[in-house]
Amino acid sequence: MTIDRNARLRDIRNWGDYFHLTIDTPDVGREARPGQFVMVKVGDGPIPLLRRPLSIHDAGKDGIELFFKVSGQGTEILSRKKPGDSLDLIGPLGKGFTVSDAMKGKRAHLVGGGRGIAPLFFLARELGARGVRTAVFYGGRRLADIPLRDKFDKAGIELLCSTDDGSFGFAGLVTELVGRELAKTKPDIIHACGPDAMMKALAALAAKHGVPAEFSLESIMGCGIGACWGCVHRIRNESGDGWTKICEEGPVFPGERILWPE
Amino acid sequence: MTIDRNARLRDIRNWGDYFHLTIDTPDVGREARPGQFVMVKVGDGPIPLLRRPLSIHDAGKDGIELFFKVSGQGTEILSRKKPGDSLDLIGPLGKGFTVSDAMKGKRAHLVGGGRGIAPLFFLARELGARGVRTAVFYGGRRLADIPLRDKFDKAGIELLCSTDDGSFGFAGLVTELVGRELAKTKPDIIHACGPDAMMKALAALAAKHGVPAEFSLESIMGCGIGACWGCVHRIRNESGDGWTKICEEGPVFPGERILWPE
Amino acid sequence: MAGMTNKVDLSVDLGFLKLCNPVLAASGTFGYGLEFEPYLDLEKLGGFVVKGLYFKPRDGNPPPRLVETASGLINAIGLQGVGIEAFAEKVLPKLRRLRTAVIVNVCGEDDDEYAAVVEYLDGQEGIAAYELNISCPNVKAEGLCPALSPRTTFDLVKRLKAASRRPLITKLSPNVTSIVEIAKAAEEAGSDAIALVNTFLAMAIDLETRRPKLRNVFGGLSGPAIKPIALRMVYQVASRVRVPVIGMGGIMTGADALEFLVAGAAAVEVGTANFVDPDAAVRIVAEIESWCEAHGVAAVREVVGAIKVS
Amino acid sequence: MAGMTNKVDLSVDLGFLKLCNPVLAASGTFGYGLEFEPYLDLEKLGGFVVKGLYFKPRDGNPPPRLVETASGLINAIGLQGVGIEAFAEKVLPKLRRLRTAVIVNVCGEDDDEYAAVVEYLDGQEGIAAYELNISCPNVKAEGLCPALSPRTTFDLVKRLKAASRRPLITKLSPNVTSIVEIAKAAEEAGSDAIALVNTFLAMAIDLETRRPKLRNVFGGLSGPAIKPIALRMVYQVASRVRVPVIGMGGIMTGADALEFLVAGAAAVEVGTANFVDPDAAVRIVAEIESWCEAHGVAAVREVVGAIKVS
Ligand SMILES: Cc1cc2nc3c(=O)[nH]c(=O)nc-3n(C[C@H](O)[C@H](O)[C@H](O)COP(=O)(O)OP(=O)(O)OC[C@H]3O[C@@H](n4cnc5c(N)ncnc54)[C@H](O)[C@@H]3O)c2cc1C
Ligand SMILES: Cc1cc2nc3c(=O)[nH]c(=O)nc-3n(C[C@H](O)[C@H](O)[C@H](O)COP(=O)(O)OP(=O)(O)OC[C@H]3O[C@@H](n4cnc5c(N)ncnc54)[C@H](O)[C@@H]3O)c2cc1C
Ligand SMILES: Cc1cc2nc3c(=O)[nH]c(=O)nc-3n(C[C@H](O)[C@H](O)[C@H](O)COP(=O)(O)O)c2cc1C
Ligand SMILES: Cc1cc2nc3c(=O)[nH]c(=O)nc-3n(C[C@H](O)[C@H](O)[C@H](O)COP(=O)(O)O)c2cc1C
Ligand code: FES
Ligand code: FES
Repeated sequence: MTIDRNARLRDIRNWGDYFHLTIDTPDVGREARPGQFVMVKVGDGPIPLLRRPLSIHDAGKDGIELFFKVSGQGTEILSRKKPGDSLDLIGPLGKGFTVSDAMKGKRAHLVGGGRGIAPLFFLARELGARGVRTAVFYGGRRLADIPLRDKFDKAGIELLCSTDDGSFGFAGLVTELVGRELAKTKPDIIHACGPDAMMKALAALAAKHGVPAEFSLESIMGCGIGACWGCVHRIRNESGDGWTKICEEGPVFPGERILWPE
Repeated sequence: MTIDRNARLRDIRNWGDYFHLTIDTPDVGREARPGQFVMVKVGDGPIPLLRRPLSIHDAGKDGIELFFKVSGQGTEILSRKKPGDSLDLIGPLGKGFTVSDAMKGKRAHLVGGGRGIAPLFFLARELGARGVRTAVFYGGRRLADIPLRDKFDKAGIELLCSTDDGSFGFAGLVTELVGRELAKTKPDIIHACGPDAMMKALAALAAKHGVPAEFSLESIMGCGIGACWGCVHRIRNESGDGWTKICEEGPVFPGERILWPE
Repeated sequence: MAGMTNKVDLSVDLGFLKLCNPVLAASGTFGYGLEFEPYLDLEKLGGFVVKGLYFKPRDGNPPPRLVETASGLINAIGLQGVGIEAFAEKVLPKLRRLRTAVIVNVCGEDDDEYAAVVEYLDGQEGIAAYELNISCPNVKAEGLCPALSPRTTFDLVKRLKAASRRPLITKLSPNVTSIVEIAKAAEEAGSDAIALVNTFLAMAIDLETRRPKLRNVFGGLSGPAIKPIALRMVYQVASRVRVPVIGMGGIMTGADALEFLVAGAAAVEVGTANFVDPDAAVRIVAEIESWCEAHGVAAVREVVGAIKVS
Repeated sequence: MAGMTNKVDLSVDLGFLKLCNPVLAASGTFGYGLEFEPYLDLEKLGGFVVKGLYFKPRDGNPPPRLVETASGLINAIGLQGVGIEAFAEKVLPKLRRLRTAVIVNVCGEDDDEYAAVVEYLDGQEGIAAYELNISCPNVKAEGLCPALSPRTTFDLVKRLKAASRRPLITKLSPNVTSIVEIAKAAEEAGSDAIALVNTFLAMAIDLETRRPKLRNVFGGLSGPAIKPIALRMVYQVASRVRVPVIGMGGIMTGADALEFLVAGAAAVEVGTANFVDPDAAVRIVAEIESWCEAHGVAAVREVVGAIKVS
């Protein structure tokens, strides 16, 4: 957990509304684990006032990568940064996905919807390095919403794509694609990140097939460091079902602990 | 009076904190008279909320020139614009200096302090074109505060400089320099723009020598178009001494109508 | 800006007054209207409220009168103005020719002056309604004004209602504990509509000189900064009174205006935005129309009070 | 950030409490303090106010709980918290070791709960003072809270003063007609200091869904947007009460903090800024020190109330 006021944008690329940043920030890079996030200051004034949470898309000793979709004012400002610009970010924050050597030889399904693919590249790499047999399910509305296909391919990560409109890969929701695969082979774990509706459907699916699953939740975040109580989600705890700060205890939670809103 | 949302920055130059902009805005350029100003939108959001008033430094059929000093957030933002950027401005606004063919052969002293020099270039050119014998008195704290020397020289306008610290030209206040000249030759009119203290002293000087004078006043402006009543100055009117909107009735007023604050 | 095709019905009916669209320019931010003729077609507005008028001409406060804050503007103009007679003689004849609702913002040092203004204007033609400015924070010490108490609000509105032949819109101050209580007092006293909000009593300090940035010390805060509080007050009042509510505070775009309509305002006023863009009010009309078109809303009044709270 | 040379005397004395500098972190924006240890040295603060505590654990409001506005933040957390016992057992022992003023923000559903919290905490060591949060707008319907009336303020403060062995700081709501009246009621009832302001009751609407953006409908506005109103209230109160005033509302920089001091605040609290920069509060201390140095101010208390109004 560092405040790096002098992180430096090394490279920025985009496919339409989706942007990929490579950022020099060695301290954050070295500490990062898959599923953790950073809080990025996008402007210098009070508009927007708050930092924006973004998952760590990949990390190494020099820094981190981010992958995001322009979704509003904050991400729009971020998308206009230029190589060499300095960035102000805090991270790595939160608790990530479960990655352990005990998973060796086991099978993991990673499911990402739209911008939710962001944390899954780092995760797939780390699982792969530990000998986990990993398949990534990558869904979007249209072909334009799954721009990271090549990146997964090049990294030698097994990738199954879906588009709602059938313009690429399986035609339908990514959850349907996962459902079909589950009917064939049962993984040992599912890791997922994406729109609430996708994750909720996937949680039901995983439960039906008796596969443990982990979900990276989203929320508007005031601080990212557990101070504002703004980012809560209903989570089953020992002490009952309470509003739990996802920046601190999450953003990744096991499916059976998450109470999805109606 | 046009809103030009598509004025285009053709060129930007600077000397330290002083910036010179050349802007393509034909409608404003053609209509402009010396001493008039434009209201420039510096950002797109609500910080800063209001437009900034800037004098028309020069004008022609293609557009206008501005000359300003970075004095706060708004002018700072403006100073970071790049050639090709589009600008949003309203103008020409206000009533300018008296320029008439009747002045032919007469003598005018133009007195500018610091950024107050801005409107005097356009004025000197227009007076020159009408056969007025024009001398410009240009004062600043240091050499760095009178960057437009060359521009006046090149335009063949008689220029007398002063610096408070004696780093260039007459050593002392520009009003002292004007005072010495007045003791020698009496012009037919004085036109001035600069800090309040300079203008107040100059008003006294002009009155003492019985020379009519015109001053371009400054004020924080909410709208520039006479709608907010924010920009008032005490001005002698037929109906008494009232708070008068300088954006509408000014910014240029004859010295004898201006009531200077204590 | 596209599509002024009149496919969408933008008209709203305040009962006592039909407007061709729900956008009015707010008092004190639109001069006497005519200042804006070079920049927009006044007849494209629902209407406009002229600058606050006392019976007598007023000199206003000494400058500085304005200071910018984060997303806001504090003003301490102090209601400088030409007075009612000059207005009636020099300005009103020109306004009368316009096919748009001209509303006069009525001020007074005391109840008698308010009554005198109303009486005088009752003798003039070409005014759609009076907006009673009982809420200006820049005139008396520390923002004192009738709108701070239900009692003074009731008494003044009641008196003016009896004195006036025209509809009354009472404009409320946000500097109160219960805006609902004040609104109800105005309604009970016979006000035909409620307008809110006027500006928030505020101040700014120049650290270097250690002096207030406004010569008047206090001023009224307007602009985007206040929008969330203004919207809350409009929502609270709209569901509690029967008369129409005119909402304002920080409206810069069509979307902002629509939020006030959704919260329950039957019409809106655009204030500070007029300073930033002299054509803001007509742009906002166009943006409302575009939004309605894009969202299949045939008549803008369908969205008035359409907020869903479950 | 330069020059922590202690050439400037930053200490302030509230009478009942000496602070090494005038900067406190505000309740609800600084967790229980420990969350910030990775980012700053807690002992470099004048102190901090922990998140509001009820006697019982509280679940707070359903999300969304936050929405950004122009230069502002609306929150409707609803005072979720661990309750007083868990705080005393798990958190307080860690805070006790710190050489900085730890202030507890005291809440209650009713007067009895406030009293119970104070009584319970009186049995604990390591607390410098209580800040009575009688002004949270996010708990009861439409922002109802004791700080909206001088009567309820007086009664509650009086009761708690009698019950408590520690100094009381009463934290006021800005959602009132006369902040001075409420502050005086708190002072008369024995409050040792006045803190202001809490957040402004506000709302935001999602135009597409036509729903309030906050699940709770209403929330409290904080941040730079409110600073001009907060500063005005601090100035008004500081010249009217004898007890020290703790000012807050939109402080993001040392200059902002100094403006509150100049307006009459003896100390300040930093709120929303902590979310933007977890080390904001110590940066603000450093900025105050630099400013004093640059302006030849030997002791920061010299600027308290130094405003010149002529
Ligand atoms: C832990 C975490 C990790 C994230 N990682 C990524 C990522 O790697 N890539 C990516 O593209 N996005 C990610 N997001 C979502 C991203 O934070 C939001 O898209 C972003 O904050 C929107 O900011 P904005 O200013 O562009 O849009 P805004 O104008 O703030 O908001 C646009 C819309 O999104 C909603 N919104 C705002 N903030 C959030 C949020 N935090 N979560 C969900 N909805 C929000 C708003 O209510 C609004 O409807 C992540 C969110 C969280 C909580
Ligand atoms: C008719 C007119 C013509 C002008 N022409 C020029 C010009 O050609 N070149 C030039 O450099 N400047 C000119 N000015 C001044 C210029 O408008 C201000 O310097 C500018 O608005 C400051 O904006 P800012 O955001 O940079 O600073 P801010 O942060 O807004 O203010 C910096 C300081 O200047 C004060 N200030 C703000 N606005 C004004 C203002 N309008 N007049 C005086 N003080 C102000 C503030 O109170 C503050 O102390 C003119 C002003 C007027 C009224
Ligand atoms: C410079 C200025 C002058 C104002 N003068 C008046 C006035 O004369 N009468 C009045 O009722 N309101 C007056 N107001 C208040 C506005 O009409 C409006 O209520 C307020 O500014 C909030 O709207 P906004 O945020 O859109 O500006 C004035 C506001 C400003 C900024
Ligand atoms: C998320 C959040 C939670 C808050 N919780 C509390 C609280 O528990 N008790 C309290 O007295 N004030 C609470 N406040 C109010 C702040 O302490 C402070 O009074 C207010 O935010 C204004 O200061 P600021 O503009 O610097 O944030 C909270 C504010 C925010 C933004
Ligand atoms: S974002 Fe502030 S507590 Fe989680
Ligand atoms: S600047 Fe608005 S009236 Fe002059």
